[in-house]
Amino acid sequence: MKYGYYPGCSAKSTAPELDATTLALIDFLHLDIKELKDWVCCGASSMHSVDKVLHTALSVMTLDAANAEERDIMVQCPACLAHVLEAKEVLSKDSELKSDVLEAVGKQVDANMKIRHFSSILHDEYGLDKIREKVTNPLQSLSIASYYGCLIVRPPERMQYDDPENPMVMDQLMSTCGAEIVQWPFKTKCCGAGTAISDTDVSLDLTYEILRMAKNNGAECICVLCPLCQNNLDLRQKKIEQRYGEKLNLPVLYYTQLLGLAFGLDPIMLQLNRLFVDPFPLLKRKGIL
Amino acid sequence: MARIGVFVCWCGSNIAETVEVSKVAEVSKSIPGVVYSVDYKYMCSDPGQELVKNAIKEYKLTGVVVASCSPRMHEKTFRKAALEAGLNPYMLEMANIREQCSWVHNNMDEGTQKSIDLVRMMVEKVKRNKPLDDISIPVTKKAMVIGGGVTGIQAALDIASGGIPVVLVEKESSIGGKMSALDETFPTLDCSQCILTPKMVEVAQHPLVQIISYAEIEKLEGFVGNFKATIRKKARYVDVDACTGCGTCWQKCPVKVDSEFEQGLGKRKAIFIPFPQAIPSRPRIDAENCLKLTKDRCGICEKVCPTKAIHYDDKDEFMEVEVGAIVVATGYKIMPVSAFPEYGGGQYPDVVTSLQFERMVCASGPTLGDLKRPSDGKLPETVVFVKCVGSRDPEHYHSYCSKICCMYVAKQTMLYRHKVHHGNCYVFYIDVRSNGKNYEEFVRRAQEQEGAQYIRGRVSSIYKDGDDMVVEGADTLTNSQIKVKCDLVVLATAMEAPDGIKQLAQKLGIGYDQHGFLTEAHPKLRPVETATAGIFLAGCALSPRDIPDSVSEGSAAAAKVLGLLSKDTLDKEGVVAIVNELTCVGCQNCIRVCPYNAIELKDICNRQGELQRQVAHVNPGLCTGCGTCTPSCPSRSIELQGFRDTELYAEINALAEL
Amino acid sequence: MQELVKKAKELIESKEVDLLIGYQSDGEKGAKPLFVKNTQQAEKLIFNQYCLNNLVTYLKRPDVKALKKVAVVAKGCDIRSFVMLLSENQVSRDAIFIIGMTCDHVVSPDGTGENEKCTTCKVHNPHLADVVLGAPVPEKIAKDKPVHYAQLEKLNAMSQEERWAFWQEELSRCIRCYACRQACPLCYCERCIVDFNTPQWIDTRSNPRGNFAWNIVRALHLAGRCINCGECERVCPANIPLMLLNQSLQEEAQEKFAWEAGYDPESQPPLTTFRKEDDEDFIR
Amino acid sequence: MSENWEPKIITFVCNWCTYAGADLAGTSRFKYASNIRIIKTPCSGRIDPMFIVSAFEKGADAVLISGCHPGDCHYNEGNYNARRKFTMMKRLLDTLGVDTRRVVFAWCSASEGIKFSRLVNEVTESIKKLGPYTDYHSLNQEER
Repeated sequence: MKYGYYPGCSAKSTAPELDATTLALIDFLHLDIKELKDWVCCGASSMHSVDKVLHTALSVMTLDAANAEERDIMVQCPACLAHVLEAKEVLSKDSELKSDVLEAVGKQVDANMKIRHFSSILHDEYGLDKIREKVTNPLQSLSIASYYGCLIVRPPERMQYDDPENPMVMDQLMSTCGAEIVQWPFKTKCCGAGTAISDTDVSLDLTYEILRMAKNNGAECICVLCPLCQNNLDLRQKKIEQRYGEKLNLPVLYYTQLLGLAFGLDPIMLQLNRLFVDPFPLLKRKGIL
Repeated sequence: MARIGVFVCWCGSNIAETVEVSKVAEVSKSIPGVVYSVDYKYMCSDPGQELVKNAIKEYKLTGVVVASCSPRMHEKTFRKAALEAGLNPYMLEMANIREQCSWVHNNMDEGTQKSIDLVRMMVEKVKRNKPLDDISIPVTKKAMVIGGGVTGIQAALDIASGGIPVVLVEKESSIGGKMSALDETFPTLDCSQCILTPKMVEVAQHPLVQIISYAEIEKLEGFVGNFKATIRKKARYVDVDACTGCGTCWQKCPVKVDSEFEQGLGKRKAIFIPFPQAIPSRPRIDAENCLKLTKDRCGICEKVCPTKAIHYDDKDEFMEVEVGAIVVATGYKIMPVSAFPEYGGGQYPDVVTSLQFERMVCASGPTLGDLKRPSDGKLPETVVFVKCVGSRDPEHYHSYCSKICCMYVAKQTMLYRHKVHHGNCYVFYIDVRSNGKNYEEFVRRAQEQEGAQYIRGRVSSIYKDGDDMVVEGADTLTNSQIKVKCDLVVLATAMEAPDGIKQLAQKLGIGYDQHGFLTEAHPKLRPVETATAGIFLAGCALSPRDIPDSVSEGSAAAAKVLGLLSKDTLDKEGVVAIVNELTCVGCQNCIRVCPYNAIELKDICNRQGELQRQVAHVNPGLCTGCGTCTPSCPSRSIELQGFRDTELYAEINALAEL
Repeated sequence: MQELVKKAKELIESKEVDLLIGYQSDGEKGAKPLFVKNTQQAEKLIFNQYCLNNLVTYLKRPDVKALKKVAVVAKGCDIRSFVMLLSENQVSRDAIFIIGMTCDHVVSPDGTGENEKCTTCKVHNPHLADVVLGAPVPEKIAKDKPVHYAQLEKLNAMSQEERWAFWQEELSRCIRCYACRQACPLCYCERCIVDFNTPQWIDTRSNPRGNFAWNIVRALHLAGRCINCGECERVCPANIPLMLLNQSLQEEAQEKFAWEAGYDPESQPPLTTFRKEDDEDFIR
Repeated sequence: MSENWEPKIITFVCNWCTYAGADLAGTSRFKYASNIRIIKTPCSGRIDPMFIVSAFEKGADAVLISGCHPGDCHYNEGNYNARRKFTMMKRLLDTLGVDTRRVVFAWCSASEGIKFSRLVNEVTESIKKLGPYTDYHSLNQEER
């Protein structure tokens, strides 16, 4: 295992807690993962609809950065993951797009590296057994609904993440940490983060549905991996309360934060205090803090 | 010494307009071996044929070339004439100077020259032709039908009615197939059992039909007219002859397991008959669940059996049957809900297949016809039917249409509304395919009179929200997303080739497609035949189809069998491959390329019976005369008669002289 | 080669085999076939880089076939031809005892340097044998890597006219002695197509037409079967580069049918089978 | 090359597709060059690659070989087997410097009368441009 960490722009701006907890876990588990020196923003959500060549070239530059350090790529943000995988696909066979992209980048770039999401690496490379050994503070009796979001499993041929209809990677990580996992139908339903600015109402509807379904199925908190989902589900709960008259009070935590808790890491280091829906009362009630 | 006659036809002006026929006849005389040539206005007419016949006799012709139209048109005509004049028909060849000369060229000189060339080629060929005898193979006047569903039953009945004995092999312990599990059938809504049971009884009582249930094909040897099948009779643990079907055993048996016949919605015992009308009405023991067979406990059935018919030490038995023809009617299976993770993957009891729904509404079903949803027994007030689940979905499942779902979903909406008059039912569909007699009217009735609400669009997901099932999909007519809360979801899942069908096809030496459905010899003109002579297909083994089509095909296959077995021998053209055993080295090239498995290794032994060497041997009954074997043979020890190298080379050589 | 002599004596003494075919030395830098029937003869057995002959060729002879069991000393490359004989039902596995020799390389037919065929060898260590003698030799080419024939390149680079002229020149020397046929382990027909006269496929005279046709049919019958042992070319008294033809078809089989002959006795030679998706760009 | 030289093209076809296709060209009166001479075999699987050699020896300027399209074979797989043989033969002829523009392989179905007539015209035209196959034919003359 020798990965270069590609945090992406969200982890460095709106989701610093994801970045911080990732680094904390890497450090705690002694993983050979280092942040890539020359990673580039993947241009997500705007670039690909503007210029296909430049959009692909951005991700190809990140691939090149990994080549320079002779490392495979570990990604945290599903959007970044989708785009570097797409770039790898483009480089894998000759096409006009490939030659245009390479011309834009200005050099030959090989794409023989492995590209994986951090949760996949923990799940099947580091392994559940070793994770279980590290758990000192089990998340006992905490009912967690894992919410994967729309991007990480789609399109399945490219992402190769898990069963696209019912992924279990985070569920298994959480149950390894001693949590009760909630089987619920909306694991990969879109939260509408993409329209959160342009059409907040649509986004609110979707977010409310997801939170309500999680709660109805017995979830006490939600475990996420995507910085946009986290933001959307966490930030909007107050608005939902006003609009739908239902108090949800469901903390939305990154799986890295929950793993950190189970490993006994300091809650402030895990930046639990940065969340909008305060998780401390729940965690205290469960005896986890 | 060859004595060849050449007969040049004018075909009115069809040939004569572009070919100087008299010159062709004249020049032909100079070809070595030609002793007679003539041109005539219509060679295929009676006087024309007489001309050929008389010349054969008068000039003692050893070979004939008729230069006229395509052999595809009149080769049979002229060969028959030759035979009538005492000449072996294979000593007559045709030079195609109409379709491939006069009709495609304008220039008289070119047409004439080409005609002369074509005649010369055929003269050289026919000089080297050898007389061939047509092949006559004795046939076993008995047939085997594999599969005891309605298709197989129909085929067996029709064959037996024609006076040919039939062995009907069924892999389950009772015949009846899927149809026996249906409630009412479209488009007449008559009860399936009511129309099927009499047929089951009829076939069981037919003196020429032998039913072998709970059995499978182990091996098939031989060829058309002369098959030898080995049938594995699976251990039933019940002596079928001693058993009277009294039912004491299955009443007393303490083990309850999910009933396959009830689609998992009801229970059966470890010793059981699948359904009350089963034929034969003899139980079998399910060895995986029987306490005696798994743990050597219980043994109640043996104790209570009044006729001592239970034998726990029963073993699989093998029987051999010799048959002349085989009908494969192995049916289908339907995809289970668990195959569809987007629809819950089987985690929700209230998402069922259409076959489960049949059992839920059937008066003989596990609830005796009371419609209750599986999770809590509640009467479903709203039901959603989803069509094309697994069908017409090449990205994820099957590309094909399962053909019957449109009709049975319409039927099931009616069955539902007849039980729940106030109930709501919705049908998600791509389009409605109702092309059959009275089918369109039937669907319209469901929509217009019986209150089924059709929504054009596909369903993206199904999940449970509280007590309700929620179906999310698209309504492509209003171009909106749609969410339906309901109590029960019925999936019209795709019909698939049954398990084990590929292995069976390999044993029988017949083809199957990428879906596992068996392949017909020609999709239009030979729809119930296979590429293997003597093996026929019917029903859903070919692809999804409804009951009327399946039954028609059962009869069609039976007609083919009766046609084949109506004569004592099977006659076929003499154009088959033959091996020169002196030079064959047994390298197996021909065996490997033969599309019909018509060639096998034959041992050559000395007088002491010791194996000396192996050579190829052609079974003329199986050989279809394609000749693929010939070029594969490095020592040219296998030749296709009628198209031997020397004959074809003669044609090439004839061109050297031009 | 104590091991080899010992094994040979064992096989002969125990009467497990009736005959053992191996190599004996032929001068300081040479080797020739040795037919061992008693332990004394076995003493003469050698194995070294001069052991060029493919002894499997002898297994197609009727007098050898008539024996109950025969042992043969074989290099990996020779064993590939044995595999083809097995696949084509020409030998019975039980009737042959294979003494597989690991082999780094043999010399080229002129006795100097590494034989060209050894540069493409994937079986320095015998892949099918009853006993393997000699120290293991590291394989240089992975089993699934395509083989590249250096000599072909020049030919492939020529224009069609140049190739025509090249072969007319080379084949003009053919004297139709059929040594190529005799030495080939896979030319085992009892009646060769060239000896046919109804029809006469191939002019039997040594003339341009006959020579051309004969060499076409020889190569064609080896298409997808030749295992590159080089015996035909080695024995050719006219020094015709026959292997170029064989290698060209090996290359074709590799490119179009992903096939290399002589590795798996269970698989079918490529001209006796097909895939529906086979390349057909050349067909209109 | 003499003024009125016409190419000689020997054609090997299968009975079920291409022969029937040629018949259809006839019944449809699609005109084509009269240079071809058709030799009928039951199946393209019966066509021995050595026929090509023989045809050239007998003075052919080109050889046209045609059978059923893949999947259409009357004998299910004869054409698939043939295709492999033709692949090898084409490569061998190419290696030997034979002018493979003169060896044409085609699939032509029973319904492709128009394709058949076009094919014949195209091949005839291209061989007319190439001229007689003197290279090969000269093999016949140089007796030693």
